[in-house]
Amino acid sequence: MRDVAIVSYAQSRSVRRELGANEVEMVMPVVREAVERSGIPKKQIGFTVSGSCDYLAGQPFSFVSALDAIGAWPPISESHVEMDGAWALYEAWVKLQMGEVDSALVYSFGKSSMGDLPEVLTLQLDPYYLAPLWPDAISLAALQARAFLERTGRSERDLAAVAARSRRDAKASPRAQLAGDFDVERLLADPYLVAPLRKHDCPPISDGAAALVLAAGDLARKVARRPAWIRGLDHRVEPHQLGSRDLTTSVSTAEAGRRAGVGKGAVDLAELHAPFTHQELILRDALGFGDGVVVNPSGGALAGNPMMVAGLARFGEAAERVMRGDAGRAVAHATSGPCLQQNMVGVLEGE
Amino acid sequence: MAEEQGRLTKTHVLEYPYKRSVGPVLGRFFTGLRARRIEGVRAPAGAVIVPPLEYDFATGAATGDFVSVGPGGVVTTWAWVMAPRPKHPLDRPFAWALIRLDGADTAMLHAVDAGTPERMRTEMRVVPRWRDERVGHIRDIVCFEPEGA
Amino acid sequence: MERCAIVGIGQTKHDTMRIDVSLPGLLREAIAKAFADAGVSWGDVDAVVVGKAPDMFEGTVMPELYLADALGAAGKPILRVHTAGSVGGSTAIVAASLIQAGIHERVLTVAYEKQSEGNAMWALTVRIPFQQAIVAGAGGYFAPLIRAYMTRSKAPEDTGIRVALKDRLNALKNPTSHLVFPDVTYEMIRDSPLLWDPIRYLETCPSSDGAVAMVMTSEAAAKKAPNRPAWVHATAMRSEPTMFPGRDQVNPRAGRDCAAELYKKAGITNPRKEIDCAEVYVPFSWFEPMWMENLGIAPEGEGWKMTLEGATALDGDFPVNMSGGVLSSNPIGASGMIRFAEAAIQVRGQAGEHQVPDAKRALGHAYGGGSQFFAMWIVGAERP
Amino acid sequence: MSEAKPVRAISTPIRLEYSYTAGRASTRFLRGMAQGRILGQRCPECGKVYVPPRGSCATCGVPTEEEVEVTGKGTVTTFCIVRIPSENLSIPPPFTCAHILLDGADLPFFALIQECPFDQVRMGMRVEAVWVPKEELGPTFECIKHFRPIDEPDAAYETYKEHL
Repeated sequence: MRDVAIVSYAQSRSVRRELGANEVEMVMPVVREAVERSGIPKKQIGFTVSGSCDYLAGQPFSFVSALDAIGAWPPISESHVEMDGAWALYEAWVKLQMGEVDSALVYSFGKSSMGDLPEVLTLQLDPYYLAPLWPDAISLAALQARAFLERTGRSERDLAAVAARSRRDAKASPRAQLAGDFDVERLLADPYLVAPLRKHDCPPISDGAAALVLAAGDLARKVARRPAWIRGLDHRVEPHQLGSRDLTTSVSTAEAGRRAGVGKGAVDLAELHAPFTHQELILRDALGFGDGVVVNPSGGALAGNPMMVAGLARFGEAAERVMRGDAGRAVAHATSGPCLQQNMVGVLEGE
Repeated sequence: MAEEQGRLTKTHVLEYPYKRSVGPVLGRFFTGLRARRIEGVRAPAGAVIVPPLEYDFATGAATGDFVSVGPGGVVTTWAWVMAPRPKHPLDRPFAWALIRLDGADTAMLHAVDAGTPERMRTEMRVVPRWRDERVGHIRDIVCFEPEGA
Repeated sequence: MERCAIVGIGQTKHDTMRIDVSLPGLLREAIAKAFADAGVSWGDVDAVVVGKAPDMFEGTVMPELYLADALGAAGKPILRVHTAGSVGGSTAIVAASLIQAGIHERVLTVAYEKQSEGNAMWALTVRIPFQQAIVAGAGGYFAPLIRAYMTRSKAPEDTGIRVALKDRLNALKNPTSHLVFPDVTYEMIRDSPLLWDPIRYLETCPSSDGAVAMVMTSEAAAKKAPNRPAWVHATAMRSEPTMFPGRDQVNPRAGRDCAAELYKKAGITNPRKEIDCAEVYVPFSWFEPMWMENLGIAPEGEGWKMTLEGATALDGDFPVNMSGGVLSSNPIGASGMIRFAEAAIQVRGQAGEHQVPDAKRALGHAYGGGSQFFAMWIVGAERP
Repeated sequence: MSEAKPVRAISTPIRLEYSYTAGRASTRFLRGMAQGRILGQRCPECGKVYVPPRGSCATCGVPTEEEVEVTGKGTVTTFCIVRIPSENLSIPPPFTCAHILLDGADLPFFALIQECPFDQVRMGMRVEAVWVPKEELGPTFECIKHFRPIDEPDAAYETYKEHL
């Protein structure tokens, strides 16, 4: 495999509702910033790929106008996945593995605030048996949470602790939407939203955009003082029908982690895409993390969850920490679909 | 058109009456529901999948014979909805549940009308409540309810 | 870079409404044929790449998630590409890249649209707040470009009719075709109603339900395949913005650049001579001459001459859309991949009645958006 | 009921509501509409004028800020005659849709041509915007009802051939 690294990252602050900017206006600054930080002139970037979802805005081809944001002229080699930006990163990584290009721009955006997000996500479900019942995303997560709590003996207090820690850590992040000191006992005194989940167990609804630049081998070494090398990258999907899966584990995360080589060395920190508190615990178990692994120092999706961006953001946040030297070896994870149906795991290392 | 914090805002409604052809396997299941009958299908390795799919979810291989299941079953996990949304199957607090029907190896999602969360527990038995006017649709089952209720 | 072979290809019978199958069933019909051709089954596939046009066509968000089960993807990677009308082509390119990068041995790729579940015309003209209303639909978007081409090239006014006649005759030789007019004539097309003047009804593509699947493998795995493979010689993608000052939408630069890169990678210097036939995305008949010029097959302003001289006919020197093309079957998200697959079918010698004798090298082409997204590949009978 | 035909299809209606906010550039354009003005933006790098503005220059990839007002007069660069009824159409066919290059703008504008037989529209024809009555002006595209021919000689092909 060819050495490929993340050499720059930019992300907008997650906000509950971006009133001022449309998608193009949201994407433009982060793309500019990521490209500038990469030190690679925009016209020299070999491949561009984005991730987004038409249904967030309720309009077909929302990615087409986003192309205006990046100045695609002269015409560029470009692709798009209707998936979280993390899968756009994967497509770019594959392109770099082919050896035809040495650098790639990856971006994604989502204005989740425009629609009723839990209902929009309902339309991700099997359109014959599931979607016609209109189960919302929070209800499905709650089914998983109860199964997990009952099987493992963990408690709602454990979940609240994840929320409190994430939002405390998020205080240090300028990108966070939800940050602050929360007392676990007080959180537990709140009513249920969909039992056993309370509001604090759920991610905020966020608008945002992110972009990063990948570079291969010598180019990465030339433009970055300390590139975040992608040492392993894999993704797996599980069956869709919830009643055919064991919701209390994440076998696809475990398999992707094994193939990405997570266990080949000590992990300093991990950015896990866990929109709901219990999902962080499921993912930690799947990746075999002990207490020594710092999880979601950025605050994770519980501090800001722009759809289609939050997975790519885990790679960006982890890469920034490797590039800064805060971590020698970091794990980044992205998820998609109901109850962690699809998962990607990457291992990032400094030199 | 309206204004919010000095910005122009407008409601956009995306609405379409999608009609989905169901093919032989789902078609037989929906036809069964119309007659208050629930059928699953057997995967090559022997598991009975309910609701039935044309394929084994684990391998993609085609599934085989139909098997009568239910109508009752057990709850494998559940979630209590305090404030139902307008599109939910019930307009009062209810449980979403994964329900493994008698004779099935997988669980299906549906609503359980239990009145209060205290009446819900994992492994409890439930039975379907049928709609009077059935058309061959997953909503021919209004919801499930605790057995003996 | 690893070599990539196409060892299995399957298409559904395309039709207005495949009421007989579910959407997963439609995909599996194409996949079953591709598997039979490739001599593989579900367990042999390492990864799945899915392509389709906007989710609003069928009303399911990111449908690869629920389709994972039907595609035998449990425990495997699955990717979903969406690049507007070119999506079928870009999906095939992404699938090939997984082999070429040495990541997987066998990849299943599938593209589809089941237009009858919803209404593409509706989805494409949804009124979006704060944007100008699209008053004319897809045909209304492209018709002015065709008029501009007619003016620029001074092409005879019946060029579009001749293209449509040729494609509709070819469609009679392809068992998967949706639109079949056994008695089609020049007059029948000429006299069909104008929809978006200058585009006539029979110069227009249909709305179809359909799917196409391909099994792609590494060179090592291709050795085990029962049937002759097609080899990927080169792939290329190019995009440009929808609207900018001075944009030439009739002969867009993204298409020209894409073709130039494609030929360079494939070592082609004279495409008209070195390519034996092409499957080109022609949703309205006039796009055949426009794309012949854009692809550098004909000099600028002379694409129509190829049509008039019969060069693009099945027995011409540069046959185009031997399958009947998008004019005959148009499951939108699959239409690009059908072009790619039909190109591969030709060099594998599998095209039956619409086979170009001894086709060794073929071009597959797809475009989308406002003539702004391009995906192309060259496939050959010989290993590159 | 069980003798009835097997179920072949199910109905699954979908209705979602979204709340849109106009972006910065659209807001300025639409506020201009409400005043009966057509406002575009000039790219700081290539100098081209976008009408309606998109907030960015698609080729240079930079934000556009400088506001430029253009008149309602322009040239038909190309067109089509819509003869087929379809979803979301507000007027009955046949009617003519044209690309109109407004004087002072560098990007054609898609609009209806009325007050002229639908089959007499031609490339190079000079046209002007027809506005709704003043009291009906508001922040919408519909302030311009359509375009109509004006009594000026047709523009030469050379003057608009870059804008087809």
